Amino acid sequence: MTVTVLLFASYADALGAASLDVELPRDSTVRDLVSAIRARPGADRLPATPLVAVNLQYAASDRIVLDGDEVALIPPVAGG
Amino acid sequence: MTVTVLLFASYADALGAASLDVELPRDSTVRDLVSAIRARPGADRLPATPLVAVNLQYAASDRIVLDGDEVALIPPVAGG
Amino acid sequence: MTPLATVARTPIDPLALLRRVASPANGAVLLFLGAVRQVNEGRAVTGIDYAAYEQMAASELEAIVAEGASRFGTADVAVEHRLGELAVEEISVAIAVGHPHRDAAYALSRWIIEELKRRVPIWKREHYTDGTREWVDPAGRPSAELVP
Amino acid sequence: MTPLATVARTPIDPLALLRRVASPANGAVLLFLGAVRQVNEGRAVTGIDYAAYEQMAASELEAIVAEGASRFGTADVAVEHRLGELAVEEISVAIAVGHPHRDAAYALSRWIIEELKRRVPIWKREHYTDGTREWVDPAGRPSAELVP
Repeated sequence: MTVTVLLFASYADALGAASLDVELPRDSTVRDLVSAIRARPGADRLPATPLVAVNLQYAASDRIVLDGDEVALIPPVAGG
Repeated sequence: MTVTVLLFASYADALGAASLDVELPRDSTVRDLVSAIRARPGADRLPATPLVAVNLQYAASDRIVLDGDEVALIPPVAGG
Repeated sequence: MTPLATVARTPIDPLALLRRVASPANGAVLLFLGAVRQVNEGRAVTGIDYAAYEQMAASELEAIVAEGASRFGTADVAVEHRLGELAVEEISVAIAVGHPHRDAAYALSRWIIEELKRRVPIWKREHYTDGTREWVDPAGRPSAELVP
Repeated sequence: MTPLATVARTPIDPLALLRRVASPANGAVLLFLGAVRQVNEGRAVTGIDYAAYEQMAASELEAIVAEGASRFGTADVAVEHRLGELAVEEISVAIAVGHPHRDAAYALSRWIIEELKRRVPIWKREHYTDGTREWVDPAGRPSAELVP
Protein backbone atom coordinates (compact mmCIF):
# COMPACT_ATOMS: atom_id res chain seq x y z
CA MET A 1 0.00 0.00 0.00
CA THR A 2 0.99 3.64 -0.42
CA VAL A 3 1.10 5.83 2.68
CA THR A 4 1.31 9.59 2.38
CA VAL A 5 3.45 11.04 5.15
CA LEU A 6 3.08 14.70 6.06
CA LEU A 7 6.24 16.66 6.83
CA PHE A 8 6.61 19.96 8.67
CA ALA A 9 9.12 22.65 9.53
CA SER A 10 12.74 21.41 9.69
CA TYR A 11 11.76 17.91 8.51
CA ALA A 12 10.05 19.32 5.41
CA ASP A 13 13.21 21.37 4.74
CA ALA A 14 15.48 18.33 5.26
CA LEU A 15 13.50 16.12 2.88
CA GLY A 16 12.67 18.96 0.49
CA ALA A 17 8.93 18.27 0.47
CA ALA A 18 5.75 18.85 2.48
CA SER A 19 4.80 15.19 2.09
CA LEU A 20 6.21 11.86 0.88
CA ASP A 21 4.52 8.85 -0.61
CA VAL A 22 5.97 5.73 0.97
CA GLU A 23 5.37 2.23 -0.37
CA LEU A 24 4.86 -0.26 2.51
CA PRO A 25 3.83 -3.93 2.79
CA ARG A 26 0.59 -4.60 4.72
CA ASP A 27 0.98 -4.90 8.52
CA SER A 28 3.91 -2.52 8.56
CA THR A 29 4.48 -0.64 11.79
CA VAL A 30 5.35 2.96 12.45
CA ARG A 31 8.93 1.74 12.96
CA ASP A 32 8.95 0.20 9.45
CA LEU A 33 7.61 3.44 8.02
CA VAL A 34 10.38 5.44 9.68
CA SER A 35 13.00 3.00 8.33
CA ALA A 36 11.63 3.44 4.82
CA ILE A 37 11.77 7.22 5.17
CA ARG A 38 15.33 7.08 6.48
CA ALA A 39 16.45 5.74 3.09
CA ARG A 40 15.36 8.98 1.41
CA PRO A 41 17.88 11.72 0.53
CA GLY A 42 18.13 14.30 3.31
CA ALA A 43 16.69 11.95 5.94
CA ASP A 44 20.09 11.72 7.65
CA ARG A 45 19.21 15.12 9.17
CA LEU A 46 16.30 13.52 11.04
CA PRO A 47 16.74 11.95 14.50
CA ALA A 48 16.89 8.14 14.66
CA THR A 49 13.38 7.88 16.07
CA PRO A 50 11.35 10.90 15.08
CA LEU A 51 7.92 11.33 16.59
CA VAL A 52 5.11 10.06 14.41
CA ALA A 53 1.44 10.96 14.54
CA VAL A 54 -1.25 8.68 13.15
CA ASN A 55 -4.71 10.15 12.68
CA LEU A 56 -3.79 13.29 14.65
CA GLN A 57 -2.42 11.41 17.66
CA TYR A 58 1.11 10.58 18.74
CA ALA A 59 1.73 6.92 17.86
CA ALA A 60 3.91 4.20 19.39
CA SER A 61 6.55 2.64 17.12
CA ASP A 62 4.84 -0.76 17.10
CA ARG A 63 1.56 0.63 15.88
CA ILE A 64 0.38 -0.97 12.63
CA VAL A 65 -0.13 1.54 9.83
CA LEU A 66 -3.43 0.94 8.05
CA ASP A 67 -4.41 1.94 4.56
CA GLY A 68 -6.03 5.37 4.76
CA ASP A 69 -4.32 6.42 8.03
CA GLU A 70 -3.20 10.04 8.12
CA VAL A 71 0.48 9.83 9.04
CA ALA A 72 2.85 12.68 9.90
CA LEU A 73 6.39 13.08 11.18
CA ILE A 74 6.46 15.55 14.06
CA PRO A 75 9.64 17.59 14.60
CA PRO A 76 10.38 18.76 18.17
CA VAL A 77 7.50 21.12 18.89
CA ALA A 78 8.18 24.77 19.71
CA GLY A 79 4.86 26.48 20.26
CA GLY A 80 4.09 29.15 22.80
CA MET B 1 1.35 65.46 74.40
CA THR B 2 -1.77 64.63 72.41
CA VAL B 3 -1.50 61.94 69.74
CA THR B 4 -4.24 61.52 67.19
CA VAL B 5 -4.71 57.84 66.33
CA LEU B 6 -6.39 56.89 63.06
CA LEU B 7 -8.85 54.00 63.11
CA PHE B 8 -10.14 51.93 60.22
CA ALA B 9 -12.68 49.27 59.31
CA SER B 10 -13.65 46.97 62.23
CA TYR B 11 -11.53 48.98 64.71
CA ALA B 12 -13.31 52.20 63.78
CA ASP B 13 -16.62 50.36 64.25
CA ALA B 14 -15.51 48.96 67.62
CA LEU B 15 -14.40 52.32 69.00
CA GLY B 16 -17.17 54.25 67.27
CA ALA B 17 -14.84 56.78 65.67
CA ALA B 18 -12.46 57.27 62.73
CA SER B 19 -9.82 58.70 65.07
CA LEU B 20 -9.05 59.14 68.76
CA ASP B 21 -7.05 61.78 70.58
CA VAL B 22 -4.88 60.09 73.20
CA GLU B 23 -3.04 61.96 75.95
CA LEU B 24 0.44 60.49 76.50
CA PRO B 25 3.50 61.45 78.55
CA ARG B 26 6.68 62.21 76.54
CA ASP B 27 8.82 59.15 75.64
CA SER B 28 5.79 56.91 75.51
CA THR B 29 6.09 53.85 73.30
CA VAL B 30 3.67 52.28 70.86
CA ARG B 31 2.93 49.76 73.62
CA ASP B 32 1.95 52.58 76.01
CA LEU B 33 -0.27 54.05 73.33
CA VAL B 34 -2.06 50.74 72.83
CA SER B 35 -2.55 50.41 76.62
CA ALA B 36 -4.12 53.87 76.73
CA ILE B 37 -6.46 52.98 73.87
CA ARG B 38 -7.44 49.71 75.52
CA ALA B 39 -9.04 51.71 78.35
CA ARG B 40 -11.54 53.22 75.90
CA PRO B 41 -15.09 51.88 75.59
CA GLY B 42 -15.32 49.26 72.84
CA ALA B 43 -11.59 48.56 72.84
CA ASP B 44 -12.24 45.12 74.34
CA ARG B 45 -13.14 44.07 70.78
CA LEU B 46 -9.56 44.76 69.66
CA PRO B 47 -6.82 42.10 69.89
CA ALA B 48 -4.33 42.43 72.77
CA THR B 49 -1.58 43.67 70.46
CA PRO B 50 -3.07 45.29 67.40
CA LEU B 51 -0.74 46.33 64.60
CA VAL B 52 0.28 49.97 64.71
CA ALA B 53 1.65 52.12 61.92
CA VAL B 54 3.71 55.24 62.60
CA ASN B 55 4.28 57.63 59.72
CA LEU B 56 2.86 55.11 57.20
CA GLN B 57 5.07 52.22 58.33
CA TYR B 58 4.43 49.23 60.57
CA ALA B 59 5.99 50.01 63.95
CA ALA B 60 7.50 47.83 66.69
CA SER B 61 5.89 48.03 70.14
CA ASP B 62 8.98 49.63 71.72
CA ARG B 63 9.05 52.49 69.27
CA ILE B 64 8.86 55.90 70.93
CA VAL B 65 5.92 57.98 69.75
CA LEU B 66 6.99 61.54 68.95
CA ASP B 67 4.88 64.66 68.88
CA GLY B 68 3.61 65.08 65.33
CA ASP B 69 3.88 61.38 64.38
CA GLU B 70 1.01 60.06 62.26
CA VAL B 71 -0.22 57.04 64.19
CA ALA B 72 -2.79 54.44 63.08
CA LEU B 73 -4.15 51.14 64.33
CA ILE B 74 -4.17 48.58 61.51
CA PRO B 75 -6.81 45.82 61.61
CA PRO B 76 -5.94 42.52 59.90
CA VAL B 77 -5.61 43.52 56.25
CA ALA B 78 -7.86 41.95 53.60
CA GLY B 79 -6.96 43.46 50.25
CA GLY B 80 -6.88 41.71 46.91
CA MET C 1 8.54 51.64 31.81
CA THR C 2 8.76 52.62 35.48
CA PRO C 3 6.77 50.35 37.78
CA LEU C 4 3.30 51.63 38.60
CA ALA C 5 1.34 51.20 41.83
CA THR C 6 -2.07 52.80 42.21
CA VAL C 7 -4.92 52.78 44.69
CA ALA C 8 -7.99 54.26 43.01
CA ARG C 9 -11.75 54.68 43.30
CA THR C 10 -12.36 54.40 39.55
CA PRO C 11 -12.87 51.11 37.68
CA ILE C 12 -9.69 49.28 36.68
CA ASP C 13 -8.85 49.11 32.98
CA PRO C 14 -6.90 45.84 32.49
CA LEU C 15 -5.92 46.77 28.94
CA ALA C 16 -4.23 49.96 30.12
CA LEU C 17 -2.11 47.90 32.53
CA LEU C 18 -1.23 45.42 29.77
CA ARG C 19 -0.13 48.26 27.51
CA ARG C 20 1.97 49.65 30.32
CA VAL C 21 4.05 46.45 30.70
CA ALA C 22 4.47 45.74 26.97
CA SER C 23 8.07 45.74 25.78
CA PRO C 24 10.02 44.07 22.96
CA ALA C 25 12.17 42.46 25.66
CA ASN C 26 9.26 40.51 27.16
CA GLY C 27 8.50 36.98 26.04
CA ALA C 28 5.86 36.65 28.75
CA VAL C 29 3.18 38.96 30.08
CA LEU C 30 0.92 37.94 32.94
CA LEU C 31 -2.22 39.69 34.10
CA PHE C 32 -3.85 38.70 37.37
CA LEU C 33 -7.32 40.01 38.12
CA GLY C 34 -9.01 39.65 41.47
CA ALA C 35 -12.78 39.98 41.28
CA VAL C 36 -15.74 40.03 43.62
CA ARG C 37 -17.19 36.54 43.93
CA GLN C 38 -20.88 35.86 44.26
CA VAL C 39 -20.28 33.31 47.00
CA ASN C 40 -17.65 33.48 49.72
CA GLU C 41 -17.32 30.72 52.29
CA GLY C 42 -20.84 29.61 51.57
CA ARG C 43 -22.52 33.01 51.93
CA ALA C 44 -24.19 34.79 49.00
CA VAL C 45 -22.47 38.12 48.43
CA THR C 46 -24.09 41.06 46.62
CA GLY C 47 -21.05 43.32 46.70
CA ILE C 48 -17.99 44.44 48.63
CA ASP C 49 -16.80 47.79 49.81
CA TYR C 50 -13.07 48.24 50.01
CA ALA C 51 -11.68 50.73 52.52
CA ALA C 52 -8.04 51.69 52.98
CA TYR C 53 -5.61 53.75 54.93
CA GLU C 54 -5.07 55.35 51.58
CA GLN C 55 -1.71 57.05 51.98
CA MET C 56 -0.12 54.02 53.61
CA ALA C 57 -1.77 51.61 51.14
CA ALA C 58 -0.27 53.60 48.28
CA SER C 59 3.18 53.63 49.85
CA GLU C 60 3.11 49.91 50.77
CA LEU C 61 1.96 49.04 47.24
CA GLU C 62 4.74 51.16 45.77
CA ALA C 63 7.26 49.44 48.02
CA ILE C 64 6.01 45.99 46.96
CA VAL C 65 6.13 46.87 43.28
CA ALA C 66 9.62 48.37 43.56
CA GLU C 67 10.91 45.38 45.53
CA GLY C 68 9.32 42.88 43.13
CA ALA C 69 10.72 44.69 40.10
CA SER C 70 14.18 44.66 41.61
CA ARG C 71 14.04 41.03 42.86
CA PHE C 72 12.83 39.62 39.57
CA GLY C 73 14.74 41.95 37.26
CA THR C 74 12.08 43.77 35.29
CA ALA C 75 10.69 47.30 35.34
CA ASP C 76 7.49 46.19 33.63
CA VAL C 77 5.16 45.96 36.60
CA ALA C 78 1.82 47.72 37.02
CA VAL C 79 -0.53 47.17 39.94
CA GLU C 80 -3.84 48.81 40.68
CA HIS C 81 -6.19 48.26 43.62
CA ARG C 82 -9.72 49.53 43.55
CA LEU C 83 -11.46 51.13 46.55
CA GLY C 84 -15.11 51.88 47.22
CA GLU C 85 -18.24 49.88 46.44
CA LEU C 86 -17.85 47.01 44.00
CA ALA C 87 -20.53 44.75 42.57
CA VAL C 88 -20.10 41.03 41.93
CA GLU C 89 -17.69 40.36 39.01
CA GLU C 90 -16.07 43.79 39.28
CA ILE C 91 -12.27 43.81 39.40
CA SER C 92 -10.80 44.69 42.80
CA VAL C 93 -7.13 44.30 41.91
CA ALA C 94 -5.08 43.96 38.73
CA ILE C 95 -1.42 42.96 38.55
CA ALA C 96 0.34 43.12 35.19
CA VAL C 97 3.94 42.00 34.79
CA GLY C 98 6.17 41.60 31.77
CA HIS C 99 9.41 39.60 31.75
CA PRO C 100 11.70 38.02 29.17
CA HIS C 101 10.87 34.57 30.65
CA ARG C 102 7.61 33.02 31.81
CA ASP C 103 9.03 31.35 34.95
CA ALA C 104 9.89 34.74 36.40
CA ALA C 105 6.64 36.32 35.17
CA TYR C 106 4.55 33.74 37.05
CA ALA C 107 6.73 33.95 40.17
CA LEU C 108 6.67 37.74 40.24
CA SER C 109 2.90 37.96 39.70
CA ARG C 110 2.31 35.49 42.51
CA TRP C 111 4.77 37.20 44.82
CA ILE C 112 3.04 40.55 44.35
CA ILE C 113 -0.47 39.30 45.12
CA GLU C 114 0.73 37.45 48.24
CA GLU C 115 2.65 40.49 49.53
CA LEU C 116 -0.32 42.73 48.76
CA LYS C 117 -2.64 40.50 50.77
CA ARG C 118 -0.12 40.28 53.59
CA ARG C 119 0.68 43.91 54.16
CA VAL C 120 -1.26 46.55 52.24
CA PRO C 121 -3.72 48.24 54.65
CA ILE C 122 -6.92 47.60 52.74
CA TRP C 123 -10.07 46.12 54.25
CA LYS C 124 -13.16 44.71 52.72
CA ARG C 125 -16.70 44.57 53.96
CA GLU C 126 -18.92 42.02 52.31
CA HIS C 127 -22.58 42.77 51.71
CA TYR C 128 -24.86 39.77 51.97
CA THR C 129 -28.22 39.05 50.41
CA ASP C 130 -29.93 39.43 53.82
CA GLY C 131 -28.79 43.07 53.94
CA THR C 132 -26.06 42.59 56.56
CA ARG C 133 -22.46 43.71 56.09
CA GLU C 134 -19.31 42.30 57.65
CA TRP C 135 -15.63 43.20 57.68
CA VAL C 136 -13.66 40.23 56.42
CA ASP C 137 -11.06 39.10 58.92
CA PRO C 138 -8.61 36.71 57.28
CA ALA C 139 -8.37 34.11 60.01
CA GLY C 140 -5.13 33.21 61.71
CA ARG C 141 -3.00 36.01 60.31
CA PRO C 142 -0.03 36.39 62.65
CA SER C 143 0.16 40.14 63.02
CA ALA C 144 3.65 40.11 64.59
CA GLU C 145 5.18 39.29 61.19
CA LEU C 146 4.53 42.78 59.93
CA VAL C 147 6.50 44.53 62.63
CA PRO C 148 10.13 45.36 61.75
CA MET D 1 -18.74 29.01 29.40
CA THR D 2 -17.43 25.98 27.50
CA PRO D 3 -13.65 25.87 27.27
CA LEU D 4 -12.27 27.35 24.05
CA ALA D 5 -9.15 26.28 22.14
CA THR D 6 -8.25 27.99 18.88
CA VAL D 7 -5.37 28.00 16.41
CA ALA D 8 -5.72 31.05 14.17
CA ARG D 9 -3.92 33.24 11.65
CA THR D 10 -5.53 36.46 12.84
CA PRO D 11 -4.20 38.65 15.70
CA ILE D 12 -5.18 37.57 19.19
CA ASP D 13 -7.59 39.81 21.12
CA PRO D 14 -6.72 39.34 24.83
CA LEU D 15 -9.81 41.22 25.95
CA ALA D 16 -12.09 38.82 24.09
CA LEU D 17 -10.48 35.91 25.96
CA LEU D 18 -10.87 37.73 29.29
CA ARG D 19 -14.55 38.32 28.59
CA ARG D 20 -14.93 34.65 27.74
CA VAL D 21 -13.71 33.46 31.16
CA ALA D 22 -15.55 36.07 33.26
CA SER D 23 -18.05 34.62 35.71
CA PRO D 24 -19.53 35.68 39.05
CA ALA D 25 -18.06 32.49 40.50
CA ASN D 26 -14.47 33.53 39.78
CA GLY D 27 -12.41 35.34 42.39
CA ALA D 28 -9.33 35.08 40.18
CA VAL D 29 -8.73 35.51 36.48
CA LEU D 30 -5.31 34.98 34.97
CA LEU D 31 -4.21 35.93 31.47
CA PHE D 32 -0.90 34.67 30.14
CA LEU D 33 0.44 36.20 26.94
CA GLY D 34 3.43 34.85 25.06
CA ALA D 35 5.02 37.42 22.77
CA VAL D 36 7.83 37.60 20.23
CA ARG D 37 11.01 38.78 21.91
CA GLN D 38 13.52 41.03 20.22
CA VAL D 39 16.42 38.97 21.50
CA ASN D 40 16.51 35.20 21.90
CA GLU D 41 19.59 33.43 23.23
CA GLY D 42 21.70 36.41 22.35
CA ARG D 43 20.53 36.78 18.73
CA ALA D 44 18.58 39.82 17.49
CA VAL D 45 15.21 38.66 16.18
CA THR D 46 13.11 40.66 13.70
CA GLY D 47 10.12 38.31 13.69
CA ILE D 48 8.93 34.73 13.91
CA ASP D 49 6.81 32.61 11.67
CA TYR D 50 4.72 29.98 13.36
CA ALA D 51 3.81 26.86 11.39
CA ALA D 52 1.60 24.01 12.56
CA TYR D 53 0.12 20.69 11.70
CA GLU D 54 -3.08 22.61 11.98
CA GLN D 55 -5.66 19.91 12.45
CA MET D 56 -3.60 18.07 15.05
CA ALA D 57 -2.58 21.31 16.79
CA ALA D 58 -6.25 22.19 17.15
CA SER D 59 -7.14 18.76 18.50
CA GLU D 60 -4.17 18.64 20.93
CA LEU D 61 -5.00 22.12 22.19
CA GLU D 62 -8.63 21.13 22.67
CA ALA D 63 -7.52 18.04 24.59
CA ILE D 64 -5.25 20.12 26.84
CA VAL D 65 -7.95 22.66 27.55
CA ALA D 66 -10.53 19.98 28.29
CA GLU D 67 -8.14 18.08 30.54
CA GLY D 68 -7.06 21.25 32.36
CA ALA D 69 -10.65 22.35 32.88
CA SER D 70 -11.54 18.98 34.32
CA ARG D 71 -8.42 18.61 36.51
CA PHE D 72 -8.73 22.06 38.04
CA GLY D 73 -12.51 22.20 38.21
CA THR D 74 -13.47 25.17 36.04
CA ALA D 75 -15.04 25.55 32.61
CA ASP D 76 -13.64 29.07 32.24
CA VAL D 77 -10.64 28.41 30.05
CA ALA D 78 -9.86 30.03 26.71
CA VAL D 79 -6.65 29.45 24.76
CA GLU D 80 -5.62 30.83 21.41
CA HIS D 81 -2.40 30.25 19.47
CA ARG D 82 -1.47 32.43 16.55
CA LEU D 83 0.07 31.11 13.32
CA GLY D 84 1.83 32.88 10.45
CA GLU D 85 4.29 35.77 10.46
CA LEU D 86 4.58 37.74 13.70
CA ALA D 87 6.59 40.87 14.38
CA VAL D 88 8.45 41.56 17.63
CA GLU D 89 5.99 42.25 20.51
CA GLU D 90 3.09 40.53 18.78
CA ILE D 91 1.22 37.96 20.86
CA SER D 92 1.81 34.36 19.83
CA VAL D 93 -0.30 32.68 22.49
CA ALA D 94 -2.92 33.75 25.03
CA ILE D 95 -4.23 31.64 27.90
CA ALA D 96 -7.12 32.98 29.96
CA VAL D 97 -8.45 31.09 32.97
CA GLY D 98 -11.01 31.94 35.60
CA HIS D 99 -11.38 30.12 38.91
CA PRO D 100 -12.96 30.77 42.30
CA HIS D 101 -9.45 30.68 43.87
CA ARG D 102 -6.13 32.15 42.79
CA ASP D 103 -4.02 29.11 43.72
CA ALA D 104 -5.83 27.01 41.16
CA ALA D 105 -5.90 29.82 38.58
CA TYR D 106 -2.10 30.13 38.67
CA ALA D 107 -1.59 26.36 38.65
CA LEU D 108 -3.98 25.82 35.74
CA SER D 109 -2.51 28.65 33.65
CA ARG D 110 0.97 27.28 34.17
CA TRP D 111 -0.10 23.72 33.47
CA ILE D 112 -1.66 24.73 30.16
CA ILE D 113 1.36 26.63 28.83
CA GLU D 114 3.70 23.77 29.78
CA GLU D 115 1.46 21.15 28.15
CA LEU D 116 1.09 23.34 25.07
CA LYS D 117 4.86 23.66 24.72
CA ARG D 118 5.31 19.95 25.31
CA ARG D 119 2.86 18.51 22.85
CA VAL D 120 1.05 20.84 20.47
CA PRO D 121 2.56 20.43 16.98
CA ILE D 122 3.53 24.02 16.32
CA TRP D 123 6.95 25.16 15.14
CA LYS D 124 8.59 28.51 15.00
CA ARG D 125 11.21 29.90 12.66
CA GLU D 126 13.05 32.93 13.92
CA HIS D 127 14.09 35.65 11.49
CA TYR D 128 17.34 37.35 12.37
CA THR D 129 18.64 40.82 11.57
CA ASP D 130 21.19 39.32 9.13
CA GLY D 131 18.33 37.99 6.98
CA THR D 132 18.71 34.32 7.97
CA ARG D 133 15.89 32.16 9.33
CA GLU D 134 16.08 29.14 11.57
CA TRP D 135 13.64 26.63 12.99
CA VAL D 136 13.85 26.69 16.77
CA ASP D 137 14.67 23.28 18.18
CA PRO D 138 14.04 23.22 21.94
CA ALA D 139 17.13 21.37 23.07
CA GLY D 140 17.01 18.12 24.94
CA ARG D 141 13.34 17.41 24.52
CA PRO D 142 12.83 13.71 25.17
CA SER D 143 10.53 12.79 22.32
CA ALA D 144 9.67 9.36 23.75
CA GLU D 145 7.48 10.99 26.41
CA LEU D 146 4.87 11.88 23.84
CA VAL D 147 4.25 8.34 22.69
CA PRO D 148 1.37 6.52 24.40
